[in-house]
Amino acid sequence: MKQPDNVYLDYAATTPADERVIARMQEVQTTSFANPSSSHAAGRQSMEVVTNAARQLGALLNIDPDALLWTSGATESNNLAILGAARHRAHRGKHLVTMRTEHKAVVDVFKALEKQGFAVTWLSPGDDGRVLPEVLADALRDDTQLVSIMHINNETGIVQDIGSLGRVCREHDVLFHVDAAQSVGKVHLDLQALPVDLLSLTGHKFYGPKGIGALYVSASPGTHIEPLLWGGGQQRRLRPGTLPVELIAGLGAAAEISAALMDDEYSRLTALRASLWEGICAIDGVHANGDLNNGYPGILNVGVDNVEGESLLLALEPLCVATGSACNSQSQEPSYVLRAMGRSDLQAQSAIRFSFGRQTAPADVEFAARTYRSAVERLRSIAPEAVA
Amino acid sequence: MKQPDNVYLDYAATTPADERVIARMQEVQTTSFANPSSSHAAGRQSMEVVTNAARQLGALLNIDPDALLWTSGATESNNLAILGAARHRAHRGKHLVTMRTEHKAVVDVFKALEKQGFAVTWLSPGDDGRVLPEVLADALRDDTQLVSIMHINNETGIVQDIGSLGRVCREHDVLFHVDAAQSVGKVHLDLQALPVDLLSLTGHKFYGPKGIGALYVSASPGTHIEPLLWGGGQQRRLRPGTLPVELIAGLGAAAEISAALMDDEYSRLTALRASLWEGICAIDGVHANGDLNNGYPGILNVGVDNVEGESLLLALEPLCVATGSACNSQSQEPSYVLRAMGRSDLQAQSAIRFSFGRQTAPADVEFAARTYRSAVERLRSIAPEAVA
Amino acid sequence: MSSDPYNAMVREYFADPQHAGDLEGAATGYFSDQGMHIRLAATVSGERITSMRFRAWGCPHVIAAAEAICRQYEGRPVAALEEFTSDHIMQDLAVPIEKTGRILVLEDTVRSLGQAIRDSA
Amino acid sequence: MSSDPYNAMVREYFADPQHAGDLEGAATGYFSDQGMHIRLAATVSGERITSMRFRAWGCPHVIAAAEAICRQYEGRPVAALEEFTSDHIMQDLAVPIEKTGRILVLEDTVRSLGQAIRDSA
Ligand SMILES: Cc1ncc(COP(=O)(O)O)c(C=O)c1O
Ligand SMILES: Cc1ncc(COP(=O)(O)O)c(C=O)c1O
Repeated sequence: MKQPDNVYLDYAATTPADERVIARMQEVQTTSFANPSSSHAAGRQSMEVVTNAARQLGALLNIDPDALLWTSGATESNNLAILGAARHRAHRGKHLVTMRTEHKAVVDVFKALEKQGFAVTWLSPGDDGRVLPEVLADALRDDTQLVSIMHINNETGIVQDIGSLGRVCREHDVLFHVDAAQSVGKVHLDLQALPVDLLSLTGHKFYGPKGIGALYVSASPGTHIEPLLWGGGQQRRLRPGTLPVELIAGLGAAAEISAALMDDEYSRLTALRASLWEGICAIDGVHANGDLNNGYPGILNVGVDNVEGESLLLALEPLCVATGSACNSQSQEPSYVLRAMGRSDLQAQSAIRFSFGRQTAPADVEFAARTYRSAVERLRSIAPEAVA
Repeated sequence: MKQPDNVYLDYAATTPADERVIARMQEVQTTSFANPSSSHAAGRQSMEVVTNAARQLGALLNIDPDALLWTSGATESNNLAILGAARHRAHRGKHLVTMRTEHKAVVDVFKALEKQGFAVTWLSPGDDGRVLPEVLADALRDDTQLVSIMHINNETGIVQDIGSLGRVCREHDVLFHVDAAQSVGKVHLDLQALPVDLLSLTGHKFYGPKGIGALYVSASPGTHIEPLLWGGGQQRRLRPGTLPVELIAGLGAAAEISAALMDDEYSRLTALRASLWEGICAIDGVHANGDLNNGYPGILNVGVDNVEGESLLLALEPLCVATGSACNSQSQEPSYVLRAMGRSDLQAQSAIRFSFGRQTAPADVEFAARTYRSAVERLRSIAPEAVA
Repeated sequence: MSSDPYNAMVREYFADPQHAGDLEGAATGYFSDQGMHIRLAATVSGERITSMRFRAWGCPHVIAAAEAICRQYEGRPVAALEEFTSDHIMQDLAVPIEKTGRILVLEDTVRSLGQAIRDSA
Repeated sequence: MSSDPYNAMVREYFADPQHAGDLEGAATGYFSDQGMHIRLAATVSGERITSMRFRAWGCPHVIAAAEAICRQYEGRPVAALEEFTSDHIMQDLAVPIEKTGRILVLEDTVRSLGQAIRDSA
């Protein structure tokens, strides 16, 4: 059997831009390159492109497009939401709540705020990786200003119950921010129905361009944030800088395409995940880090006893998969997300994240299962008996 | 004579991406979409693209590519440099120096710092729009930490003497930041030779993509900044977020192309500006806001007595030109840059910025002169005699 | 942000104001305020306005509004001038709210023209 | 950031370690430290090492280094084991500096194997 060059199973790290997204961006680059803030005809044409993209993204989330701020990605959106809200409300109180299993682009923001004199409660997930509304309610104090909880976890695919958690926040008049980098464009998100005040997203996780994201800021009177960047009057002064028309157009196109494909894709991914799990679950000591029933099916995080993670990753080549999240895959440290879920260091460091997407075929997943089985077998055969 | 649809003379607001830039981005989007932080083969390939682009941009500026941080544009670069350096050095002193004629993305950052307890000295330019090294030296105090002065002014094309100003900063051990958004890729900038510690640039001003910029941070031991964004470990923790590979590749390509075209383009622009000025300088009450000898030739800012600016702009259609800078062209306020140069409100509000670039042909400039002459004439013919 | 700040009527009246100019021996109203200058001139026959002209220095909305007023009043009774209100001009020309002050100056000019005609009668 | 963390030799030795395994009746050295486990086994004839095998649990550099050591010592005098230093392994395999500790464990294992051979002699 011919061995493929590379099998990309790292869609949770980033996705390739959809062909139609690329085509749309190219069209805009050549026909609507002017600065949307310019009042001349060319500028107005660019602004139309922006308005149209906002409409597309607004439709995906069921919101007024005016509630969107364009940013450079979810990292910036998270920072803008969390720093912006915390600072704006600091005179009212300095207590904030988040989870231990958040992405670095949330965790590190709260750590920075701790250094600036804010008090942060770090919620631990239950055994299933989720935080219960009661647990959140217990953590709230009179001076709590902001809760930030992600929707879909980037390492495990575990889905938090945003609706229930948001209702707790509403009842206590606390702002609720959701890092939805992994869920926008992949699962339904109706922000008219969900009690969410601030929501972060990024284009490159759902087949849009890299370098563009958005922050949804609800129009409700309590939702104010301070800007992170100062400059021109763009975006109600909340996020200045020349609007990157073509990236915004690409993000809009990605939103529209995702809305159309979402349901079918979700079923397809469910089957792929099941097939991969079936192909490897018989391995001795293998376990899923995540929720095979309620978790997002595009991610399967697998640990295995007595196998060293770095060697496993190399033995898995030509599979392109991740240990932990991409952004700390350079580091050798065991995933703090899995540690927070109660895994031991050893278990956590053997974890491999397989993540699937639109180009993943059943054959890729079969190949992945085969490769995983033989990699584990081979590494165990090399190890001293005491360990393997 | 057929009237053109649109004549774009607003290259200082933004430029169309070069065809080769677009092609390069498309290539990268399809072949190297993986996350450069991922350790797998696809990630490493993306990182190679990033490294190569850094080399291209590094070559343009004659710097070690490792001294570059990728940002979303000059607004973010300016904020990161100024807020980052001011905050990092706040324990040493809180005095900062800048000019009144800076871009909003500098002015508003210093205003924000003033609110946060920093003291800012706002230098006024001389009659020629420039600030003299002696004037800067006089403004420095024992507790001065940072000086920020732009290279080429976005409204007038006036060029500051970065070399002399930087030497003053070096002598006083003060950090020197340069907003070079309008000069990178257009005039020679040798950062080995120039005493500059921090330099901001943005892709879309020199035929690169929008939504990507960079901050040069010199490797000298004194040049430390605090990050604005917190998150993954990317870019030495100074600017986290998934690296937008294709934008970075586009910026790199733009740098290389600009280096090759720079000298010829500069001569061409010099001729275009001269031709436009010749075509309109005979108009009664017309004056150039800028320096026709030493200013950057891609910009010609023209004021005219007794003509209302907003009507002039509309009468100039189909010319796409600017009043003030694009980012405040929505506002009716007279340009604060021209006011700082000693123009009256009335003079300032009639100012039109013509800016030229690679696609500007001599015929465009002749058409612009003709259009300008007849617009002024027509508006004057409508005005009451007392005014016109 | 920027969508077209000028509607079709503003663009047409601004580009080709058929009533810009002066009138021999006409009554005039003149105002200068809010950074704009406006002069309206009208000739009258009996109780009717026969011709009306404007001169204006100001933004496109002001120029278009002056043109609109001239078009509107030619052939109408002089008395109508004193009943002028700017509401439908604001609407027809989609004048942005922050320019209301300028249109009010125009309103004053129309009234002062009415006054001037009566004074000269 | 990410350039390939493994050079060609690491990749080759890791992918196809010809000396992974056990040896009947061999002397062994074993160490377990720094999150890794390593066993080296050698059979000797006279003063020469005839065969050498390893078992390892650890990162790719550790596995490749174990393989490299086995390749290096087969056929060489036993005494060489005790003079082992990790310098050229670090270099040949381009072991990143933060993994130095692991290679030192390997060094200890090699020495203890030398000791074990002498003890069993
Ligand atoms: C859950 C989550 N939040 C935030 C981010 C950061 O997104 P970006 O790299 O686009 O800034 C990511 C992806 O890296 C993510 O998975
Ligand atoms: C001098 C100057 N600085 C900063 C900027 C901001 O650049 P960007 O809009 O790419 O953030 C611009 C352009 O708008 C500029 O001309």
